[in-house]
Amino acid sequence: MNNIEQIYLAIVLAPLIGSLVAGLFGKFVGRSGAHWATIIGVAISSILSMVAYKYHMFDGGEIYNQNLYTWLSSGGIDFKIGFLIDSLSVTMMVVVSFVSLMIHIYTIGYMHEDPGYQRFFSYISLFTFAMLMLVMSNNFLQLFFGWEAVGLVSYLLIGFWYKKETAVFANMKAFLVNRVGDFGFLLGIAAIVMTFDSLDYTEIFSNVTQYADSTITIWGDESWSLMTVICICLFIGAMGKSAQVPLHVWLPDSMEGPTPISALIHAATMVTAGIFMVSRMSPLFELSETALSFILVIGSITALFMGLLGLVQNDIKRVVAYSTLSQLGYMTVALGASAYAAAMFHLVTHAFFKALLFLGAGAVIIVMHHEQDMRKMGGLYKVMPVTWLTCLCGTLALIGFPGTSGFFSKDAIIEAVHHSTLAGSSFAYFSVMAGVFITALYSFRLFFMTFHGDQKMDIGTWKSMHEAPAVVIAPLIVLAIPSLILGAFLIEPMLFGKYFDDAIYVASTDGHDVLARMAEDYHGIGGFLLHSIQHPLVLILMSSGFFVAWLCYIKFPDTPDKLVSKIGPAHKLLVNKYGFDDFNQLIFAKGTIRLGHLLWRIGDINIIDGFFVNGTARSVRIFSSFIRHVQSGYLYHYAFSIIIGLLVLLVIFVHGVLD
Amino acid sequence: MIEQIVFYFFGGVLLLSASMVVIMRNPIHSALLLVLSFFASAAIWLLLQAEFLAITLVLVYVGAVMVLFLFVVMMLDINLVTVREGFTRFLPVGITVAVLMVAAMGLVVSSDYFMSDTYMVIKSIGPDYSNTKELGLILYTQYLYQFEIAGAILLVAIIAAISLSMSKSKVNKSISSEEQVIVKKTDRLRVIEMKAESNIQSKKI
Amino acid sequence: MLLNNLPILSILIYTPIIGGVWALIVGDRQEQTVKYFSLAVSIITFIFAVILYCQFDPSYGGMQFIEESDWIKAFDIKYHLGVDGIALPLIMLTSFTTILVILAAWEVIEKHISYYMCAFLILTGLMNGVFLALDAILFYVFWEAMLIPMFLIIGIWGGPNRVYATIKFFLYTFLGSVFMLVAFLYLYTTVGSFNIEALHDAPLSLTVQKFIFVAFFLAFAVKIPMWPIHTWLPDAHVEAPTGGSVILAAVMLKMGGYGFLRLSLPITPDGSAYFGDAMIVLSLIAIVYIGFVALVQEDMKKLIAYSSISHMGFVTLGFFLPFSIFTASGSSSGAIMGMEGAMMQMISHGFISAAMFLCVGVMYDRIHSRMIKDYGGVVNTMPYFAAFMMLFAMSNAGLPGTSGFVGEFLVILSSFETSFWVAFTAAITLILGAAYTLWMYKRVVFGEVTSESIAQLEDINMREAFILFLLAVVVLIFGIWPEPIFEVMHATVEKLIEHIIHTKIL
Amino acid sequence: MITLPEVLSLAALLFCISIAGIFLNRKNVIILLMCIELMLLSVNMNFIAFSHFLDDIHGQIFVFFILTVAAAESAIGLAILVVMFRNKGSINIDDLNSMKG
Amino acid sequence: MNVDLIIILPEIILLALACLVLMVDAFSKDPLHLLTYWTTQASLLVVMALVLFYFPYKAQVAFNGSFVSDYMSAILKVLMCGITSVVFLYSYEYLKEHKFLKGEYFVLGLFAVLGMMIMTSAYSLLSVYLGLELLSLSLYAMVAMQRESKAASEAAMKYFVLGAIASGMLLYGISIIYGLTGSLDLLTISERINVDNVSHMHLIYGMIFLIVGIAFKLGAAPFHMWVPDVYQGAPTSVTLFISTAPKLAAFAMAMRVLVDGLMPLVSDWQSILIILAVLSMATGNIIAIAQTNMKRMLAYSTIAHIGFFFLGFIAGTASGFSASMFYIISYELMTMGAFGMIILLGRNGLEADMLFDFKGLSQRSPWFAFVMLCIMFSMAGVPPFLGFWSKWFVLQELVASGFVEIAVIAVLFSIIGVYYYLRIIKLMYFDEPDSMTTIKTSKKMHFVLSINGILILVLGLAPNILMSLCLMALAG
Repeated sequence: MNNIEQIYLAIVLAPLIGSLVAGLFGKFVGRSGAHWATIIGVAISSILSMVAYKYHMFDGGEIYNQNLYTWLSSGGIDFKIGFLIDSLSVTMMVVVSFVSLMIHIYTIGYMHEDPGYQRFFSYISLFTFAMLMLVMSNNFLQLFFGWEAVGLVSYLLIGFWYKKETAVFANMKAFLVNRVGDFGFLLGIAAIVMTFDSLDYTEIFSNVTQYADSTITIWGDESWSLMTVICICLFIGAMGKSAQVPLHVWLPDSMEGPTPISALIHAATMVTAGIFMVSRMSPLFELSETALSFILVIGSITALFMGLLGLVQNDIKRVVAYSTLSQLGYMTVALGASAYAAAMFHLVTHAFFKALLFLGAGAVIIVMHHEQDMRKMGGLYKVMPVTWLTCLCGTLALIGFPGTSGFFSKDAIIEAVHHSTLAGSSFAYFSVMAGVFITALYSFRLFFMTFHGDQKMDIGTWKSMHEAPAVVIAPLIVLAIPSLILGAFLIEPMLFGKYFDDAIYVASTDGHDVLARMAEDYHGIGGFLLHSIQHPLVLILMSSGFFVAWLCYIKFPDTPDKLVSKIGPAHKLLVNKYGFDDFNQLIFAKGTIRLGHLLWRIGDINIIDGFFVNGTARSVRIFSSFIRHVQSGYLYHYAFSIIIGLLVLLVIFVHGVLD
Repeated sequence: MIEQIVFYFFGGVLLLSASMVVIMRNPIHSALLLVLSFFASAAIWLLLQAEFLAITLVLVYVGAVMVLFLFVVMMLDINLVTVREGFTRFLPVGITVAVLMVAAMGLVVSSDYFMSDTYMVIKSIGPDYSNTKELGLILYTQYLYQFEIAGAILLVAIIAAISLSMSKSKVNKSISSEEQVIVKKTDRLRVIEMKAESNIQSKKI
Repeated sequence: MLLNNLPILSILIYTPIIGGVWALIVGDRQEQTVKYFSLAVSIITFIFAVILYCQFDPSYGGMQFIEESDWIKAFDIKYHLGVDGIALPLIMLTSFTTILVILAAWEVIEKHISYYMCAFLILTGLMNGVFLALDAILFYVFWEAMLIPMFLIIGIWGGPNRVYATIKFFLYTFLGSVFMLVAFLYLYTTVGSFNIEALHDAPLSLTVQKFIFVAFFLAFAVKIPMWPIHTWLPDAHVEAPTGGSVILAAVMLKMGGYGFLRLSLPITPDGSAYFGDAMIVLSLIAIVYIGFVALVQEDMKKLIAYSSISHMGFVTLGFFLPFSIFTASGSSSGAIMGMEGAMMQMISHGFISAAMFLCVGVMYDRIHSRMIKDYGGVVNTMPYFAAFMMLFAMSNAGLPGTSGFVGEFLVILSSFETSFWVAFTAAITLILGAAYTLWMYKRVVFGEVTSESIAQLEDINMREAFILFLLAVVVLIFGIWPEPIFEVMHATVEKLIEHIIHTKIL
Repeated sequence: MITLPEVLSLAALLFCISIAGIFLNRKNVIILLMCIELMLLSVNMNFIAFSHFLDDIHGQIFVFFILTVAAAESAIGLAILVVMFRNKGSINIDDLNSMKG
Repeated sequence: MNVDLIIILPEIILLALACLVLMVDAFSKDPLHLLTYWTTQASLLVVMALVLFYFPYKAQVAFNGSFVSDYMSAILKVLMCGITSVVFLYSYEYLKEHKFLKGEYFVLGLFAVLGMMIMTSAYSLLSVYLGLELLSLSLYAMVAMQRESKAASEAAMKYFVLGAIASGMLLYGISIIYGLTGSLDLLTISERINVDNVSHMHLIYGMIFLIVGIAFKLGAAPFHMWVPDVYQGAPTSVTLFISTAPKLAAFAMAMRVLVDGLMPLVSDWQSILIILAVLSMATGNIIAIAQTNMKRMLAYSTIAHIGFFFLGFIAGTASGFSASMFYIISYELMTMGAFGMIILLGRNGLEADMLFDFKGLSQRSPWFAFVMLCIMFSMAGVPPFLGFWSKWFVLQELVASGFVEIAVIAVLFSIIGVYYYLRIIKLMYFDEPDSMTTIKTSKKMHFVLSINGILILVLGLAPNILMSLCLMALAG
């Protein structure tokens, strides 16, 4: 394939063109024009991605690593824009463009009545472009470009309904919290530039070992491992984008945006950019156990505690959002355990089933006339069976029901953590295990509250209900299939095969190569399934989660309320989301503003302007109006001043008083 | 010796009368005391062999300038009662400064430097010496230029004095019926545009 | 070719000045003529700047297109012009901005349009003069003369508190620059020349360098402005008419930066090194402190003004990093990166701040308020405007893909080479910059329509759209492909770095 | 024999008296004019003394000119005084304070 | 003797012409005194032409060394005549408008010019003194000439008394110097100080009195007290006159006395002048801020300018003195314009000398506002106007002589100064006028004032010529 470069270019540019058409000429092309332009664009890129995937994964295509143009060169370093296409990026490309395509289609139905129709299509196409740029990048600069660009689109989309005060608040919050992550990310990039004098992945990776033992002085005389500093800085970036504690606070709020983008950006693709990035940087991360432990701990905290929050949410989208957080935690844990492939695997499967769940939730929301509170739903399976079914698929995948995609990916992570010997791995193991129970619990809580039980909406709404339109249903079905079966196909090559060999590097030292350890025990899918039955702890946790949900929401619907009154403080803690938001609001938002006021009022206005600038001016003026009275108008004073002047000169210069 | 006695006597008179000029409440007294001090200094100048100038001082100053002073004092008819509240509050400071001034100047001029040989070249002069002649000789030769300037200065003084003090007001104060008839409103009434309160505004600048 | 023989630098200076004088002569009676004429003049100037760019030889680091003739023979003061890679982008920026300013004034300025055009055109000429002058006294003359039109612009067409602002502006900048004059005079007595290039090469003792550096510092730090001598800027910006703010932010602040590069660093390299750390600290304070202050501003223009100060902190940071980078690593690549980044930051800030001020101007023209609280939900009535402003806000926050990112990025990269904490502090702007810009954007543009006057807003007209579009294109192009600017700087910056790392102490 | 310092001191004292007269006198402008005459007198004394002790006639020439100028000066001074009196009806120094500050 | 007369021909002719003007005025009945006026102007032109015609390409001494004609004197004389001519042009308009047109005004003016020329050429202390008195007496009379004005007579009285004191001081100083050196001739004095073993302390004693006299004439602090009152009280035309040409003469006097005569004491008078300069700049600039009367403000600004002017002397080099000369010349161009503006604004016998009279001038008369703008920025020392170069020049020389600290102090005070100049511009441009009455003026006045303003700008763009002229004047 000689024209592979054109194909890659087409993959990124097609959505961009679509986006520009819909955005700049939205009025001109009209609604259908806008969605056709963007869908065609994304479809092209989706198909071509698959072509590239095939070329790369099946036809044994070479790794493609070429620069497009020099962004700038300065100080002997060339900053370039270019593509690196290997197994990792090509996988991401397929996932991104495919999910995006589904969401484009779904949007036709979902945003049907919205006045900002064209704008929406423009944004999501732009997002696709940015995300593809991110994953296809061959250097940190472009990665950062894509990184920020997806952040921008996320910002735009969360605030899509700009009249909604909560939406515009949420989008700013999302952007700022992401900026905190970027702050670390940028420092990491700076450290890399300082160390390697380059931003090119391959160049960096080929030189990485010689800096394994380098140190850097940061605080006092204590020297830190350079790689640890770099990795932690980079990971802070990932924490922002992939919403790890404590930078997770933006993700639940981002649900203020329209549901399709919750599915696309805040579940399937953008939030996994951090996971992708760490996987991409595996040669670096492998050199710092400290950083890996850090990742492990952060990931496990996210996985466990964010899942808990899902239990108390009533907003259908927020439950899914917390579930996303928790799942991202799982992926991060995998990263920390050096099981990058497992993280990627879960990323892929999660992309499908989480997009599915979100779209399902979206379908429900459409049908409910934009009501998102689960307490007002119930019994929906009767009116929307297809949605019910697809959501069931998604839920099963999410909880890791044996055989579904989620089962494989999640089990792989649990196993990997189990094998890990890094500091913090035992805590991580506990977290992911507990997470299984919680996942099952909140997933079925959502499922039962929405689709089963009594209809709690008013009768008028109930009567008008019907299954969602075809454009909404079709993507659900299309996504449900991979949610169910993809894992079985991918687990062997991805985790234990040579799938990622050209992209991910895992140190062969003990404690790192957990997947290799797992590979020793791996004997086909059947074996994997069998293994989970033989060691049924996971299954038991999962089914008990399901059972508890059934008890609380189907069998004895009043249990939750009773429970709440029993464990009041704990419930409150959960409802308050552990106080993160309050803390941020108080310390960061209010504190910053107070500090700003302080610096402005005291520093600028009072001290610099008031005292020094105007103060000087004022004192000169006061002095002037005072000293002018020396000019009294009286002749004898004038004469006196002459004499005094004379006398002083005589005394100084003749009598030499000063000498 | 006799020279010194004469010098100190007239010096004393000079200083005393000069002080009295300053202190006297009545300007006429001051003027007369000024005349006295001129006489005293003329005497000292005679001691210093400046005969022509001594005579000139008496003639010109006492004869002309002081008379002018007196004339003006009389002419202006100054209210003598108010003319004397003078030196009160300011006096101590003033005296201090004056004393300091005396000290500052006296220390310099009374130094022995002025007793050096440079200042001891007084030649003995013969009886046929004429100070006036000597002055005249160089005044009209070497100092011709300056002499002309002095002339110009006097001319300026004349012009200035005349133009300042000559009153151009009409001598005749009778009424002209002719003018009364043809007078117009604009001759008597002038409308001036004045800004109200502009003083206050200006303070804001 | 005919163009080769033209004194193109003089043309760049005198075309606008003569145009300005002509505009004044034509007067207010022929308003339309004056407008079109001024526009033509500014476009012609820009065309000449483009020609200059095209003919510029980027591989040569020294002065090009030199013009030299006697001015004051007794003191060897020359009319001496030249352009290098540092001045060239700034010349481009100046002449480009003038076009915008003149377009922006089109219907907005009702009072004495011919004076207005005259002031701006003359200002442009003088600013070009500053960037081109190679004689210290010529430089100073342009430098100070520039204050006059600006003083009038703020004073005549400014807001309610304009008198305070403009006098403060004038005195502040005048204060700084007179010390520069004394420094020039001192240099003349020691070196015997006002030729800036000769001053570059003259050896000076460390003590002398320190004093001269401080004198230069006062001049340039006020202009750029650095903390804590920045307070004239918010006032001046707030009170200035839109065009004035644009020129002030886009070009005038750059003079300070240019001064550092042209005079401080090369003439007193050891003095600069001596004060290098202090300068870095001041820059960092500017970045962070001012960031916080910007956050709480209630007046949009003031907010942007403060954000300018914060952004200019990157410029000074970039300029003074090289010394510590040498001490830390001994390599010059980081130093070059920092300095070029700072240059880029100047250029890009020129476009972005101009755009931001124009945006505020657009709103101000409609509602006559600059207070954030008077706005809200502007997007509902002015969607196109909101889109443009979003772009500029994002570039103000340093979003990659816009020109605002490039400079900050390079400076942060380079600052990491001195110390982690310098980079850390500088990078805080990533958060703060986004915070104050977006928070303002949110309050002004997003949300429900908050008042009757907002509901009656009309979206931007063709003229405004054209101006903003031009800027948007520039901001995006230089964000996506900044190499054209860097290309012309490399040789000069490398030469400069080479120059300043060598001590001048004999 | 009179010595030079004696004469100079006398002149200096006279000078100081005239100066003191100018700034101590609070009321009468005429006395100011007289003080000025005294001042010139002291200067003349200096010149004559120097002329005598240096045996140099030029000093006396200077005095001659000073006398001339002083006469002219007092003429103009008195003329101004007259103008002032006509305007203000007073020759008090304290009334000369309409301009100050 | 013949040669001598040729050398002083301009002075002789001027004296003769002044007498002629006096006669013309005495016998002409013209209430507008047109003939007097034009004769005066013609006289000045003739004298100017004569000076140029007999331009002294090398220094010529006449009258036993009491008169010198050199580059400096010739240039200064031409300038004096030129400036006086412009001043008379403004004065004529002013006097006509304020209804006290008198022939004596011009006669006295011519005598004053004569006095200045004598001072400029004086090579002996006696000539200095006589020239000074001729000038001063004329000026006293001119100030008092508006006989109905209380302020004018008060100003005249103050000016006279203080001037007389200063003359007394000067004379005392001359007497001491004479006593120490035995000569009145400046060259001889300088020689004897160098050669003979003259007591340094006594020399300084005498010199201080001399400097007080000079400083008084220039209006340097603390001998400046007369300046504001006289500037304010005198009729504007006289203020204009006092503030222009006589300053050139005072400069010449300072040059003759301090440089030609007392150059051996340079280090001493430098330190004295430093004190005076700093005090003047401080007093002038600071008090000017509080003023509301334009003439008074300009008076304080003059004091400040004189402080700056001294800086050139402090430098103590030939080019330093050139700088001072340049400074004083440019100062006069500016101050002439400024007072010209006040005259221009005054109408119907009303003086327009308050600051608020300038309010909104840019709307009443854009052109004159622009001229005033140039003048004010020039006074503030902002390039590209002439005032910048004058400041630059003195600072340049000051720094070259190693007085960097003084230069720094000077620029600091000049910043304070900028404030009150800006205030005028603020009034003219940023404020609304109280009334929109248009400014009527004669064509002549319009023309000359415009030239004045343009000159400030043009000389600011090309200061080369004037600068070389000043350098040449003092090159020796």
